[in-house]
Amino acid sequence: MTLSPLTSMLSGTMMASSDIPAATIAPEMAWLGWALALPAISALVCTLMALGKVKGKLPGWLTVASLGTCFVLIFKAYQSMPEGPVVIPLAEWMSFSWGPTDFHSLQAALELYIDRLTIFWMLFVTGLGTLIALYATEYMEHDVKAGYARFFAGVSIFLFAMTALVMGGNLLLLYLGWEGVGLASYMLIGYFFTRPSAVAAAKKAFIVNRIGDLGLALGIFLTWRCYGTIEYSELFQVTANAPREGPWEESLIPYLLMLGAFGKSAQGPLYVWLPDAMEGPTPVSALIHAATMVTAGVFLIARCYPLFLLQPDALTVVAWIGGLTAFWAATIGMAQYDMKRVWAYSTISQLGYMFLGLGLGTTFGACFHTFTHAFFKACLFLTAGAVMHGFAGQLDIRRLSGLSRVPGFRMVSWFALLGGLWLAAFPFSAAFFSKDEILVAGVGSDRADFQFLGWLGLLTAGLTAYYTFRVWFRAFAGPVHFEPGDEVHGDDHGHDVAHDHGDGHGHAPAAAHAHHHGEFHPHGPRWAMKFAIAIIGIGAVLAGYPAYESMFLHKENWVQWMISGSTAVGGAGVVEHVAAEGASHGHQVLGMSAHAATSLAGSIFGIGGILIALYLHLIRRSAADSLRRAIQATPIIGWIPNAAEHKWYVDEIYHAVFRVPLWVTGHVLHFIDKHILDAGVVDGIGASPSLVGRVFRPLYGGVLQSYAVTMAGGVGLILAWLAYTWLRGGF
Amino acid sequence: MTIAAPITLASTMADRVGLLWPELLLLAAAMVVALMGLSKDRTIRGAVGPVSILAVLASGLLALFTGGADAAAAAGVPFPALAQWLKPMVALIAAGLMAVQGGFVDQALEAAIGRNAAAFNPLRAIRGEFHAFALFSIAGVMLLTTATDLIWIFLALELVSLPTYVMVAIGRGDRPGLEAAVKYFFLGAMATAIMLMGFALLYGATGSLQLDLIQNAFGAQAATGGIALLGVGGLMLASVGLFFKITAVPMHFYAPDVYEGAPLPVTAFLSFIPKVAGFVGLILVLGTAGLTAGELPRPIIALLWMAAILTMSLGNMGALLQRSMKRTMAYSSIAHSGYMLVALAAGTTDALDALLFYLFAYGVTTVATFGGLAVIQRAGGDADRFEDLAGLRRTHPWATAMIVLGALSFTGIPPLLGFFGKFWILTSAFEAGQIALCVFLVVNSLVSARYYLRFMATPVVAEPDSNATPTERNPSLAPVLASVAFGLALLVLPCFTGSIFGWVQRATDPAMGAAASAPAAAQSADSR
Amino acid sequence: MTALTSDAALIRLALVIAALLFSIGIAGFLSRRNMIVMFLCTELMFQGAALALIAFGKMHGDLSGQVFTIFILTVAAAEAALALGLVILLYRRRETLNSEAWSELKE
Amino acid sequence: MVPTELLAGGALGAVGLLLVMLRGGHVLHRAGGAIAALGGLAILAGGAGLGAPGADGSGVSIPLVVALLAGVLSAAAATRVISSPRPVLAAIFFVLVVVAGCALYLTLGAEFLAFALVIVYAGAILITYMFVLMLAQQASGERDGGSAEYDRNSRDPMAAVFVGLVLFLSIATVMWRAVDSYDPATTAQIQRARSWIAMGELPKGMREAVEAVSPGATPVPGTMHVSGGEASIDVTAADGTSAHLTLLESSLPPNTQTVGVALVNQFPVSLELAGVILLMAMLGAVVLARRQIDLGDAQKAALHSRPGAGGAE
Repeated sequence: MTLSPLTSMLSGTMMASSDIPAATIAPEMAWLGWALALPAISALVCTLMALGKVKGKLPGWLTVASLGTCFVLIFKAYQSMPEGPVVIPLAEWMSFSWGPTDFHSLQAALELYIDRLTIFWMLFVTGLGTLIALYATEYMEHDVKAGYARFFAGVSIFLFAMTALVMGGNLLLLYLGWEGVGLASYMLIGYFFTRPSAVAAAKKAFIVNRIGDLGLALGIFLTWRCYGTIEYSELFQVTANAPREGPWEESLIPYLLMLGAFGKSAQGPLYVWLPDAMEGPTPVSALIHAATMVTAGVFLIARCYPLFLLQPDALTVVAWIGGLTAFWAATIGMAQYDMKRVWAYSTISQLGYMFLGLGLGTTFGACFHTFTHAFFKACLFLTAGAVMHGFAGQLDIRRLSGLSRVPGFRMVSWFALLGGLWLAAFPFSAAFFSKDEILVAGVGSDRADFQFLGWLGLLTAGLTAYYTFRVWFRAFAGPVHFEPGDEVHGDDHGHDVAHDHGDGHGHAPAAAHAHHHGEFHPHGPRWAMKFAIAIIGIGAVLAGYPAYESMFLHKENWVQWMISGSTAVGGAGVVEHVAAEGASHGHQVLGMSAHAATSLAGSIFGIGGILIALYLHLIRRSAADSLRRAIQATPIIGWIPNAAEHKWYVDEIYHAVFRVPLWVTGHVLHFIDKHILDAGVVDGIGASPSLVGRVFRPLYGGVLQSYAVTMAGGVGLILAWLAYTWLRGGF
Repeated sequence: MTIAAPITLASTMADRVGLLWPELLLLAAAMVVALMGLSKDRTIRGAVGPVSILAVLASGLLALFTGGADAAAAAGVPFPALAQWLKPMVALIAAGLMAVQGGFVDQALEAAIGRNAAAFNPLRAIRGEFHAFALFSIAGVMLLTTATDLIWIFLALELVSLPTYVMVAIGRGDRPGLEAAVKYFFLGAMATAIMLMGFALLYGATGSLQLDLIQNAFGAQAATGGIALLGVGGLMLASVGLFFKITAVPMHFYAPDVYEGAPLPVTAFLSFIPKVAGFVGLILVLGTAGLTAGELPRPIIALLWMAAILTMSLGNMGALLQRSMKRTMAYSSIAHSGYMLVALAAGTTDALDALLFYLFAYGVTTVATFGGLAVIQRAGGDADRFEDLAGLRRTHPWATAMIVLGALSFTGIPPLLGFFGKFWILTSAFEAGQIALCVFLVVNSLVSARYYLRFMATPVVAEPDSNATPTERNPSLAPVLASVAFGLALLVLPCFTGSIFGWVQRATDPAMGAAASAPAAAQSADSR
Repeated sequence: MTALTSDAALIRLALVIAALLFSIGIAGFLSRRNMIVMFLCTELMFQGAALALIAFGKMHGDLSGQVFTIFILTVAAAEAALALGLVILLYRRRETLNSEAWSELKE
Repeated sequence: MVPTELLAGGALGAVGLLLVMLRGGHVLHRAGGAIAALGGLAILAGGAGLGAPGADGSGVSIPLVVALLAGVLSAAAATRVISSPRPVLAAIFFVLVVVAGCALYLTLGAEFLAFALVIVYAGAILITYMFVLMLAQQASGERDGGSAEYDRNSRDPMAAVFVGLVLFLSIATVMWRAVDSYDPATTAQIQRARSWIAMGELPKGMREAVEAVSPGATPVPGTMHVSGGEASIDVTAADGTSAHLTLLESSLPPNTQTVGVALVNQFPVSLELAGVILLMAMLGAVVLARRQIDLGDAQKAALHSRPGAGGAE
């Protein structure tokens, strides 16, 4: 009987602390500091350009160039990467010490901590960043006279902060980067600041993220308190020798860090900001809210994995939150009509998988999925952006159809299909393998709750396939039919009347589009956007290469190799164990090895979802549409149409049996999302202080003596309390 | 009972006055600018502001080299080296505050004279006197830092606050200003009386007005069963009286009205100078009862504890409701006092250091923010609605950037200076075991993010209402220059937090003073 | 209750009177609307503090209480000069000494 | 707990004061005054320890009686200050408070302060008040029986009296036990010793003291020795011989002299500071007064001709 991943991990046999080698100091690699400096310089220059009202595309190209150089640097570092972790000191920064006893010093130098995890993360962050910035040079061109430089300043700030977050050598630098990416995200979500919805979304993201940030800040603080250092190189040596059950402050650390990760990565109840963040320009959605920033939470946990391993219960919590979020978001995604929103919920769902992987102990699976997801989700967003760009902001899948046959959108459609297949974890796609790694850890586990999570993940994979192809079959397949967007719906282009560059689009003004599609000529993307989409699409295919390699050539998975020797090694070792042994003579599921069973079930669920979508949204689209309208027209039980036309019996049965529950669940969850979590939690947190404030308002009446009465009364109360307690023998 | 003679009475007047060169410089400068303001020559009148700023900076420099720790140590006061940090720090920030005031006094009059629409009338010009009052007030704070007895504290506090009453009244002389002045003045007089009663009780409990003798007497009482009720009552009344200066609950009620009514540059002045004075007063008075030794009587700790929590919470809640920027800043300033009271309640030397550093961070942020806000005006008065900031990004990009930086620093976002202030207070309070206070502090600074966000979002995001009368540009460049200088300091100074903190630590080191000579200490503070 | 010697009784009497003056001053400050009378009430409070200082000085056989009182007189005079100047200024604006006339600034 | 005298007297006084301040009518007003007087007397009698005189009657002395009378006067006048509907009367009653305070100071041995108080307060500050009152009340005061509406009606007397009562009870309670440790003999010794020492700072005072004991002798500087309540000093007699001399109690320097020494010697910076404050107050008063010089309409128009600007005055 083979031990399941977690139990073996918990027994301590697999997790030898010496797996994390001590860091060597490598001042000779200081050139890597340019990876930090270049985006900063680019941000500075772009800001100056924004202040100086520079017109033209210079800021965009500058950003692309600096990010590209960054990528080259990182790649060079990858090639010359030493075995163990490396600390690259750049500058003295903070070094305080006070008081006589321990823990009265705080050291945080400006330094980089480079291990394979760092390089791995940086490779796709800078690579995707460069491509998406390239895409944005064209996408944002209508803004050249207005916010173009501001946009790229935001992107550069983001990349700078992300670099600090990933490469920084201590938790304080990570925190700085953390806040920095939050700030950049806030700036970019609110980019179209004339739209109240964009400003509201930016605020929501800011406030929700503060909750997570509070956790992270406290977590870092407690780390420093408990372990006396926040430098990775020292911290992981300290934790290697730390006892499993520490004092209560110590056991709090992973939970606090987790809170930060959930905020940034939109998990659990803190996910509400991400769908609204789609108010930002699409490249931002692709870069920040799909591929890179939202994975910061995954990175945080992977980086601090040794701290989590000290508190196994924390990992269980991570697994549960991740698994439930994945399912929850997928059900909501099924009820959405806005293409970008579907992808947003899908992002939340996929991030849920990553956390599930982390919680189940397979950091390899989580990181692999992060990697593949970054590509295919960026691809999906960029194609959505191309559609939006071409159809004047139209993203409603009810108003778009057959785009694959519209001139100029053929390539876009095929890449959307590619992204969709990958998202649906179509067999032998990259995501199929990465998702598999996560699910097998659940299904093949000894623990019943983990098994449940694994099966839930499989079910979610089916839902994912369904909603993905619902979008694709609706928007890209079928008869050609489209309505261009107007200024209101999903407009990404700032065609607002109040916008001072409403007519900067390069074709007829939006007002002239009218709603007769006969007069509307969608314009396909030009070379920069196409190039970026193509490269990223190809990247999505290639992202599966490590898996193919390990499958067919029996080599070590490249991602796994990247993870090993890093701080996430504790988990990686476990997965290796399962993959190697579990497949041959390990835990039996449904009479098969866990691996085979998961692959099979995943394929069935995925293809099944695609087939249902094919039927409902391509073959019998009209029936599904009219039924949906009928249900919409009547409240609660009116979904049973009184006409009950005979020819629809089949569809009705289908509705009752299959689609309505899904639809209802989706909408109920969406309702909860909108009105309870949103209105209740977010607004409630905002409103409660003002409520209390209103209570105290009468005290500020404006008359001098009314203040005097309160002040003197306060003094009197204090003194009376003193005299009373004292004479009663208190104190 | 024997009192041995000859007792060396305190050192002579010349000895003590000789230590006060920075203050003497300021007082002399006050007289000079008061006279300059009456000059018929426009350039001389125009030089009033720069001369005042220079005088403040010079006094700060002088303070670096005269110190005063020796004499204070000889007098045996609880924190002899306090002045070595506080005097230069106050001078630096006061110079910024003076720059924020640049050119707002007599603005209409001078403009009219410039257009030859009016003749100079010394009876109407108040610029010289106004600056003189500011200098008096700053001198008061500096004097307070070297106080050795309660009379000195009392008089120095009066020297701090009396000029500010007049500044509020005459700054613009409009109706809100006068209303603010009368509320400030009268409530201030009441608070002073309460504080005086506290001092009287302290005197009754210890039989002395000298801080060192009071400390000895309290020490003796504490050794034999605790400080007597009379002494605790005195500490309590004196603290509550001083709460007025730092706008802490329950003495904070005046602040919103006064800050709103006062002209914006005076509001900036009020939110820093009297606050420093109040905190220094509290440190000195509570220092006699073992502030940093953790020996404060429990009722006093309870008082500080309650006051800290209420002040933070009420300040932040109040700020959420405001539409006036100055009023929001008033509540924000109340909240910041609450954060600093946390450090006082924690009652360790670490916490005291954190408090002294926080004052600095708070002052720098205040100058940066208020300097940015002062770039626009409305009809010769302040542009005080948040809506007035709309579109500032286009018209005043630098000021906008500084307002955003200031708001971020007030919120406590790293890596700005404000973050380090909060961080140290949190750390020290945590180490002192005040977990509840830490939680309150963190939650409160989260709440505060919401209203500071308005300072960040409105100038950057909002578009000006086309129906509203547009704001005007402040003719003086001084505020924006000060704002930029201090705003950049918010970014740059965190790199030197190590040395700054070392400097602060030496200021509260009881061993400092007689042993270390002042200039050497100042130099080593720089080199660290 | 312990019996008091004459001197002790004297001192305690003075202290009680000091507290009385202080509290009556506060009560007056809170209830009078005339700004000049209000300031007179703060002078009452100052009187209370000064009397307490002198009584405590007597109790400890120390003179610095009396010195403090000299300074209280000085500061009271300075404050009175400023306050009265301000009150006159306000009176010119509104033709009233009523403090409630100045209550435009509020929540 | 709170001493009974204070509690009962305070409650009575508060009720009476409230009735007086409510100004409900003549009868109520009178009754309130009577109740307040009763309460005040209770407080004062309690404060003076009349409830439990010493076994030998030593609890009552002439200074105590004087102080009691001064206290009654002081409290009554203070009450009138805050209850009189006419500000001028309030100011005059304040003079009475000051005079009563002067008597109290005398009984407490603060002779210099007693007279300084009368001179500075009654003579200077109160005159300023009167002056301002007259200036401001001229118009409104004559309108309605000598007092304006806002003077006749108290503002929220309930809250005011309550706050006052709470403050009084707590402060007086805190002070009540302070004298328990008071030992007149020791204190007198301390005071005497301090006076001797102060005399050492004053060469002239010491010469006078030595002269009082031994005419013609001159003190040797720096040889004074104080022990307990006695002081001795080396002197050079008129004939050139030196001797050790114990100073008599009668040669103590007067209060004014010692206060002066303490003032200049112990608190020199404060002395300077007080000067600065007075100077600043003078400047402030001048500026405030100057602000009152209103502009003519033509001047105002000239100042505000810039569109949208102005309003500085």
